[in-house]
Amino acid sequence: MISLTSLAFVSMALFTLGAIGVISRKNIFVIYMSIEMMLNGINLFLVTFARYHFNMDPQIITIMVIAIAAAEAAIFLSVIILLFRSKKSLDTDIFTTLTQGEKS
Amino acid sequence: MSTNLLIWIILSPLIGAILNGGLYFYHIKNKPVSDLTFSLIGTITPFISFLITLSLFLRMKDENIIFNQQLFTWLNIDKLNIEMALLGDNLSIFMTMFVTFVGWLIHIYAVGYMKGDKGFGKFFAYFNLFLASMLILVLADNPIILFIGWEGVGVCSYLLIKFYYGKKENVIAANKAFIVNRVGDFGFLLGVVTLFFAMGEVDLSFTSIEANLGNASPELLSLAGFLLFVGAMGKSAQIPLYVWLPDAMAGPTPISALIHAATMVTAGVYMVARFHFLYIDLGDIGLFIAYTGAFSAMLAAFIATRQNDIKKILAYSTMSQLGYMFIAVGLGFYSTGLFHVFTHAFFKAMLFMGAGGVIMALHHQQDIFKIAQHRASLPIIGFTFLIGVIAISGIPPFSGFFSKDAILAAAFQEGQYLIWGMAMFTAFLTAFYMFRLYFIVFVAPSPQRKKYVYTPKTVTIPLLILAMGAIGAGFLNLPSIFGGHHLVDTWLAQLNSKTIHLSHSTEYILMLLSIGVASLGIYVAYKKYANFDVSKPEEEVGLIGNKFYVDEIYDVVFVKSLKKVSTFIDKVLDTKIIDGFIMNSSSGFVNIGKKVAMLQNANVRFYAAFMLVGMTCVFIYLFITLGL
Amino acid sequence: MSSDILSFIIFLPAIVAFGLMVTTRDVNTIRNIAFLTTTVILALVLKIYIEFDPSSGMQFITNVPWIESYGINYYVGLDGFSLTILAMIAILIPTAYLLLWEGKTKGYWINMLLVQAGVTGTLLSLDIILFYFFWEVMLLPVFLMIGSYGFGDKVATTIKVTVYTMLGSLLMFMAILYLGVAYENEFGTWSFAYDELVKITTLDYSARVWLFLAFLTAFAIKIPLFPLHTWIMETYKNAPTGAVFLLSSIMAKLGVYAIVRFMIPLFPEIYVEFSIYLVSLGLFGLVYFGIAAFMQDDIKRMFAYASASHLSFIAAGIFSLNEYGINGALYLVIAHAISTGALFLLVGLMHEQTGFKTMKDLGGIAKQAPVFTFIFAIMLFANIGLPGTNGFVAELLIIFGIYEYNHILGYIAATTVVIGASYMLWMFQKAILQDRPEGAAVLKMRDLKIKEILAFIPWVLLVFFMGLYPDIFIDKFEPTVTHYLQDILHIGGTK
Amino acid sequence: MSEFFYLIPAITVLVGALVLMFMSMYERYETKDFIIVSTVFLVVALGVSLIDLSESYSIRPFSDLTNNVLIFDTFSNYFNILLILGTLLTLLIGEHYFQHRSYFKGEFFSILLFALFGMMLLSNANELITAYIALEIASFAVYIMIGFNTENSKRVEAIFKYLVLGAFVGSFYLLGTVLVFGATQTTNLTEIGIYVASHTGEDMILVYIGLTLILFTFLFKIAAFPFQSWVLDIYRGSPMIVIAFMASTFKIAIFSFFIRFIVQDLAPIIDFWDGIISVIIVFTLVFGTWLAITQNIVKRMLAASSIVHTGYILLAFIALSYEDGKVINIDASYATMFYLFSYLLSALGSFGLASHIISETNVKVTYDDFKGLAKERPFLAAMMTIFLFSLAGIPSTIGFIGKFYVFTEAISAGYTGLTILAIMATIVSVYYYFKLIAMMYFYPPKDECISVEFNDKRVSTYAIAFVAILTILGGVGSAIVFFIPVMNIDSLIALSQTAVQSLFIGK
Repeated sequence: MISLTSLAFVSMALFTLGAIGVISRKNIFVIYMSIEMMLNGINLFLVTFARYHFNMDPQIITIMVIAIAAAEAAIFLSVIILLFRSKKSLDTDIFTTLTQGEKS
Repeated sequence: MSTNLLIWIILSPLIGAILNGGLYFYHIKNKPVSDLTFSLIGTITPFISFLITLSLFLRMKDENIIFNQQLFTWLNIDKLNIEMALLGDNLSIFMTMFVTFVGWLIHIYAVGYMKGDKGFGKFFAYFNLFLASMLILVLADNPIILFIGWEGVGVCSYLLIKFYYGKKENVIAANKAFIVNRVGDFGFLLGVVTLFFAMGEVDLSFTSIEANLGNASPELLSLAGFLLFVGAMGKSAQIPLYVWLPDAMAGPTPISALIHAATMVTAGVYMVARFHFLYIDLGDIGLFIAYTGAFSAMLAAFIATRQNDIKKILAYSTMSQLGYMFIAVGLGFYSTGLFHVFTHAFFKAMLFMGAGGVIMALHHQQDIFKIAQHRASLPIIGFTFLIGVIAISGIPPFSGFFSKDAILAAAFQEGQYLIWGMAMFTAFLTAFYMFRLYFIVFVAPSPQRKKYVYTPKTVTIPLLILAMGAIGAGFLNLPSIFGGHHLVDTWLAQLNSKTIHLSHSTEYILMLLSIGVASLGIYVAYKKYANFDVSKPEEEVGLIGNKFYVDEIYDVVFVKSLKKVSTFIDKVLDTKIIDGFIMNSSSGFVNIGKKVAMLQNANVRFYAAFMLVGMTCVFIYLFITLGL
Repeated sequence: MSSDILSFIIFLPAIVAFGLMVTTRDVNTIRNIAFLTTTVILALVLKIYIEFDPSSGMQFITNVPWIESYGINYYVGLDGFSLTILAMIAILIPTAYLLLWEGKTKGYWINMLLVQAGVTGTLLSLDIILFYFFWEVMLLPVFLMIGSYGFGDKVATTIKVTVYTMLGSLLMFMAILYLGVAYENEFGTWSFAYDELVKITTLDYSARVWLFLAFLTAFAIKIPLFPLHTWIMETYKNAPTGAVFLLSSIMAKLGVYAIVRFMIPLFPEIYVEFSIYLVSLGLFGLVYFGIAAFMQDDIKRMFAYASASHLSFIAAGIFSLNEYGINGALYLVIAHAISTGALFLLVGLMHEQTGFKTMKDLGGIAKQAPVFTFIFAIMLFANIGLPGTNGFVAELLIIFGIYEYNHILGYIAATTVVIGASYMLWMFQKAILQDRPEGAAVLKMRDLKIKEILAFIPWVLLVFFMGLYPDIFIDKFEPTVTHYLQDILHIGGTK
Repeated sequence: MSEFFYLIPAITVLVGALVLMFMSMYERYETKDFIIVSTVFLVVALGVSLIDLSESYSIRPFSDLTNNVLIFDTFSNYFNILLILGTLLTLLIGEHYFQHRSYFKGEFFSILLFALFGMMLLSNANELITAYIALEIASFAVYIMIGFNTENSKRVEAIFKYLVLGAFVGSFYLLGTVLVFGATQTTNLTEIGIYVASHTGEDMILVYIGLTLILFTFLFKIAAFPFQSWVLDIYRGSPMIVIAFMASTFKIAIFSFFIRFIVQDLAPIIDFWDGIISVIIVFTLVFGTWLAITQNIVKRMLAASSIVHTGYILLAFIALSYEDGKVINIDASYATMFYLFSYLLSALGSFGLASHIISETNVKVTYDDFKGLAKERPFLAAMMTIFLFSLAGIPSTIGFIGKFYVFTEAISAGYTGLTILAIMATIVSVYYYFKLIAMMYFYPPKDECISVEFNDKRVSTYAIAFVAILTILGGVGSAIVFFIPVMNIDSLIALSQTAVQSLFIGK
């Protein structure tokens, strides 16, 4: 059977890729997907532990995480729509108006 | 033996001062007060103190006792115990006598002199105040109280010099006088402090100081003696602190000048005599004093020969006479010195009054040559002035001769031939410049004919009284060779000062010498000035004419440099360096903040990266600590 | 009740101030009520002054818990030191009111009241946290006054002085907390009462030095001592008369007081070790500021330097730690408060009248305002320590004290006689006496009103009475000083 | 049914949220009505939780049903009260603002209550995933509240950032949970505590790593150093009133959970993170100060200063440490809680007052806009001054007492150096707070900033005044004015003591 280490490695790899994606990609959609990827990495990890410890709790937690991710998705997508409506673009680097400067 | 009258000697002029001051404010604020009121208050109060003094004097003479009045404990901290006490021993009563008397005459004189002046009332307020402080000085029983009077006369002189404060020069002169005096006071205070601790913190009254001198180490004592004398230098206008005296003549012509000359400046001599028990054992300090006196006398005499301002000449002559007094007290002949103080008070007062009369007659003209050009006929003034001039030049039988001659003899007897020589030379100069003054002002042929000018009685009467004093005062201390009994010396026996015990022959020779020197001076003056063409006056030029440039040097050394330092501190040290450091460091902090704030570039990816870096660092630390 | 009288004195002005703040907007009513309050306080203080018994220590004590969980108490009381300064404050303030009478706004008077509450509290509090509390509170109204009614670049000045003083007081705060913790570690209970904190023994040398320095910084800024003085010049120059009066005559003195009350008793041996430097620092300040004052043109700025000079002298007297020095310093605290306060008020009046406060523009005042000039002169001579005025007694004693402490320094100390006189007299000549240059129009300057003259009379009397009969005043606090030296510091003092 | 009694506050809030949700379906309700309704619910919740304020208890209701994921004790109750109070005051202060903004519809208030519910749940949570869910409920609600005005692009950008970063960090929290589970096979705090107490060395490595990851979320939410970046931008972009809510309540909620976690369960290993947190404190203080002095927009300045305040709180937080079987310097936790309370008042006051001022117009954003406020509206200016004093820790305000406690505890725990740094930060903070005061008092008003009509006789003003009075009373206490008995500072401390003690019940 596959060792814990390898599974853990895979999930951590997913997680790390997600993290790197968040900071490296410009497109907001991709950023969102990277975050989802991190969550999935976590899910995988949870399941791994469930398998390893023969314990059902992580499965439930996984489902909860997925639910939370879904809720997140709802807000995220709406925000993305709003962002696109305001600037007609999804490039993160142009959403940098909140510095010192003109009044709101 | 104590009496409550002593305090009234001081209080009566003080009350006079307060009354006059109050009345003056009433005068300027509400409705005018007549000059008569002011003058009455002003003149009667000194007279009262004179009478009291006289009565005390007589009692002392009969019962020979000393008066001593304990008023209250002025200050009592730890071991420092200062009583507000007055001491009326022979010395102080002697001093009080002529201070009150001459002071009283001056007051009367002032009534005539200041007539019609706007500040009439104010003037008398100051004047009485001055007399009061002078009396505190004289009657004080311990140096601290003495110092109160000491500074009091300083302030009064300040006030009188700046009497016409509208003019900048007057005020500057007043400041100069006050500050130079403060320099002296600096010494005086330290002298007292040093004495106090040197003697092991004992009670500070003169008697206890005298009693406890033994506790102190000689070094500290001579230090204290020196410091006290620094105070005397300031008050009595000796080298190097004399510069204020000539400028002090800016006061209301010439009365404040008279104050300085006849009364206040003698405070230094008096103080040294007060501390005779201290100086008697300090030979070298005494010698130092004597030399300072000799040099001051000569320097002043030199300068006086080239001055054209009548008051300045008299001021310098005062300084030179003070030099004589210091020679005497320095060498331990306290009574002799005080005797000169005594006589000097009379003739110098008279000279100043005469000068004042002249100036008054010519509408505040002070340049002797201008005075000569349009001269007025002032018979009484002229006569009395001549007496004064003779007296100061030391021609017998006028008072100046006896006192001055005693000093010369003393210097000779002590073997201080250098001092003696200088004093002799000064005597020559004195005779010369005094007669120069006299000849130019009264004798030298004048272009236009004299017109008679009336001089008020209040001016002339005091003059005549003083003239008698100037003539007769000398006989009070007639040396034994003339069958005299040294009345003053015996009266001041408490000072146990040295006495002259030269062989009669030497004394005669010395007298003849001094008379000769004086008459030589008179002769030279006569030759040069008796019929001097006053239309082309002498310029105040050359080293002497410019008073040896001492004022200029002081100005550069002290005033200018001080101003430079002050500007440097204000403009550079504080503003640029200290404050600059604080301000720059704070602004530097803010600038770093501005740089740091760049990290807030509002880019979400950057923020995430920032966090990630932070987390990584934490994890590196974590792995190290966990040893993975 | 007699124990609560102090609290009454402290809080009456504050309560009145808040009451006035919300009730009325009419300046005259506010001013009159405020003045009434100060006079009431003056009466109470005089009552205390008479009842006070010099021979016994702390009196009129109130001590109730405030924050029990940290042993902080509302602990007030007074002894000779505080009594003297309390009397001084109480006497000074009403006169100041009369001098500032015209043309002030509502906030001005309310701030004055609040300041009075603050300073009184600072003066009387014996719990060090309470002390810190008032110490900070008393500053805020002054800042408001400077910022609102000041001249020139007032805001920058305000911010600067705020941060500057906060720097000091927060460092002191740190030190206070450290002491409190040390006390808790040693005795197991919390307490911040000054007479408890002195019992701490466990602190090691370096810690004590640091704490000492922290306290010193706070007080040195307030006094100010060299080199922490750079805030005062601009402040005094730009601040309104009232604020300058409060800062120079009262708050600076509180710095000195705090040194006596808290700093030295807390770290006696550290103090004794450093005293030579501190005395020298004070004397250096005396000379340094004195020289700096010499060339000032702006009178208020010059007074800033002048009072810095005097206060350094006072500090030197305190630091010399013997009967003469401390008594003299306390005496000079009062003398200087009176003279400088009067001078500041008079200069403020002159500034209001003529619109000038620079010497080169002024002149010829004496001709138009003789009474003004008269009082100005008296205060000026008191300020330079003329014999017969209270200034002289104080300076004499301080010179004695410093001389006893160290002969050489004693000689330096005596220079005050010369330094003070020079710049003051030059100022007097340029600004007041001599006429303005030819052609310059005569300044219009009214003389003092009868009200103002009456206000000054007590001060003038004090100046001379304290100068001619100092003993009765000194007897009020001299026993405290003796007790202080012997029982608290266990040094010096023999009687 | 006594167990149910303790649930009432939370449930009331939840029900209130739902009711408002339903109300918002109907057009005929005014904003006013929503405010009233929500106020009613909050007041009820507050009242109920105030009943058993001082008694010490700790129960796990319906443990068979909830499986011990929730715990109700005096501690959580204390925090609930603070949270409800904060929300209530936010509502009342914002009343003016809400009515001046057309876009605040009914949902907003239900979301507000949802956020509150999430936070309360967080303070009750006794299990990591439950805590996570509660946290997310609160966060999502706040996201929505921030971006409620979808027309304004700034708002949108603000949520976007908050959302991305929050989710990003949240995933780390989950990862941490996973790792902890991997080691301990449980996510229940109590059991984790038991595991921690009984294991050492190799077994703990995963726990340490996991807990560190969880710590990151904690630091992110309270905006400590490496995670502070979001604060300025989010505050800048959000409506003032929402900031007031976030600033005052969110920190408290987070701390409620973590104090519980640390003191109750992780006591044996708390000293493990001292090194890390000390470094973080240093950076937080310095960095926050630097940011604060350079801002010229008041919102951003207050945001930056909130970073500095985080530093102060952490200072008390690390003062907690563990020795032979029990937590020592337990007082530090009281200090933390007191400081949280004081910060709640000051932040709520300052932000709320700012929101009240700008509610008519959009001005009063930068320092300059505050010029002359004292002349225009003296009482508001006075209250603003009080709040700023409290933030700066000037005596006679509650902020001073808070700082006093925090610093004292830090020193007695031996963190003298850090305390000195904090003092320095305070000194600088005086500068940027007083700058605002100077603006208000020492300058004439700018014409374009004079808001035409306003009447200060309204709920929000009174609410602000109430907060101001609390701030003063908290600083003065009863003894200074000892002849007028009022709120005593000690009673607050006593409350937090009982609260913390209740954590140890049943151990």
